Amino acid sequence: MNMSAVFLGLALLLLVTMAAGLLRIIIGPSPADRMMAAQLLGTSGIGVLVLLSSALDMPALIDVGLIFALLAAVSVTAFTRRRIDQDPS
Amino acid sequence: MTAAFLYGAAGLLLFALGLWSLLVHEPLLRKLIAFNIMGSGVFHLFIAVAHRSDGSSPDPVPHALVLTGIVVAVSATALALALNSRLEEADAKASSSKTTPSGAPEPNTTARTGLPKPSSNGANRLRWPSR
Amino acid sequence: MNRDLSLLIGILVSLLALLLIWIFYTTLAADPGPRLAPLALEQLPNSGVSHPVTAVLLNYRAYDTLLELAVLLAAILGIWSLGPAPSGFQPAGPALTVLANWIVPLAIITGGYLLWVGGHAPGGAFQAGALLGSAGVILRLAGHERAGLPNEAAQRWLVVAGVGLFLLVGLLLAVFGAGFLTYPKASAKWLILLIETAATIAIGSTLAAAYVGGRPPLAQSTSAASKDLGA
Amino acid sequence: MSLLLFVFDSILLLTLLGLATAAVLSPEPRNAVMLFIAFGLWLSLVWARLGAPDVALAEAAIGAGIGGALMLAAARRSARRDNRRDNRRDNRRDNRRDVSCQDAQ
Repeated sequence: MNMSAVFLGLALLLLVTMAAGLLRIIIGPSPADRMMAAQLLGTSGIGVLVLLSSALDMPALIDVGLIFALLAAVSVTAFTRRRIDQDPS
Repeated sequence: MTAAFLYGAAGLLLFALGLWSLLVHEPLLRKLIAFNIMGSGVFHLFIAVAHRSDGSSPDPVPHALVLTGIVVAVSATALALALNSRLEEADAKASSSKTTPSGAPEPNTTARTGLPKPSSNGANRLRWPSR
Repeated sequence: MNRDLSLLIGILVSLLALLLIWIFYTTLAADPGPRLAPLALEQLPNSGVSHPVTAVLLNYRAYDTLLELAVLLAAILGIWSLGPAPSGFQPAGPALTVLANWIVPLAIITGGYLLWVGGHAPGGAFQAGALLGSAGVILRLAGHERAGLPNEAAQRWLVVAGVGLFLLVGLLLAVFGAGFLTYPKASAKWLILLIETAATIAIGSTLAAAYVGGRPPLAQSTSAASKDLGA
Repeated sequence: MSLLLFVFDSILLLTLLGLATAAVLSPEPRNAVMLFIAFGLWLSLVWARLGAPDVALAEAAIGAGIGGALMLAAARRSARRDNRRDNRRDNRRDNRRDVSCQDAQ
């Protein structure tokens, strides 16, 4: 059994857990639940990317994971910020 | 062959889903999401056609086309959202001058006459249904 | 929209999807015709870069990229012509300030890395520009009204930098070289890097300005004065 | 290996299509936008799987960064306006009810 198959199997496992987390985005009662679920999926997505980069032998996929890690905060910040003329609600 | 067909067929399904939503749903934001999903379907097809299952390096030409396509799609989305926010502003201005202070019995017939009709008509169609 | 009509449209669209999938299947099953890929890979040593996608974007199909930058310029001009930008965000609290202080320089460094690496590995002007644009988004969310961009006059220069430099190089090559955007082999690498740098700056500032969503707000001190002048 | 890849492909594509359907069918603007952001994440996994790291990089930078932020801003605006309009309509309905009550009396 070679290493890339092991990595691919692990990526598959992570993908299944991501699919389970997806349910929280679809049914999650409040918008905050959905946002948190999206953040969680982003983190597991980085894991899948790193595993795929070993399994498919594409080192550039690590850069994709790097960008995800760097920009993970953007959407959650955009979700919480209020404008100047807007009452906090 | 199999992977290319699977991903290409999924891209075509995404395209059809986006097209359906674009035609059926009225609010502009939903139309924009549908439009972006439609575009993703097309990108899917391109990348699937470029993919080689025998492990050789994929065709770079569709990749470059999709790369430009993604940036153009996001700039078009930004322009559409800016247009939408102007329309909403105009709509809010119109409706704030339309609504009489609370307590007036018939807000509909008293103040509507002074308003330019087309703008209020056009703005109504962009609203999100409140359901 | 009533229910029957949307159902009808749904049926029609799914028929269209089935037709398209059938066409796609038969096309894939048929014998593949000649592709552009072998030609692109074969000419790679002459293109000045060793990554095929960058070679396609900036050498073989440089017209596409030039016109794509023109589309971005048209979009930002459209956004600016709609009027002044909406109000900015409330000033950031301590956590967000620290976050922005860390992420923005990191995003700029990563953008520079992607730009440089684009010559021989995946990366390039678009990815770097998108990353710079996202850094602008973070700055605006943290309370910076112009998303980290300079004043309006300088922003106009930044936004046209990509198309301007691209056209300038193309025209110079047309006059003194082999033809419009036909790079001489010796200097191709540096010309491509120059154009890509300008394109990165243009794409980044265009996307950040598009997020601001209107004509750039004036600096705080002058805005009151200009309002007086306008009135 | 190829069977593993096939299972990976089918799970990826099924969840992708499910996400797109949910995003398209969701009537609430903010939910639709968040589903769309997750859709962008899934899409960049697809590009990674198909051997297009350039496209995956661009999709990651745009989908997670500027695209999501743009759409979230628009969605919040429309959600707020809907609230306002609902309040206004409720007020109007109350007024009308008051009037009809007076008429009945």
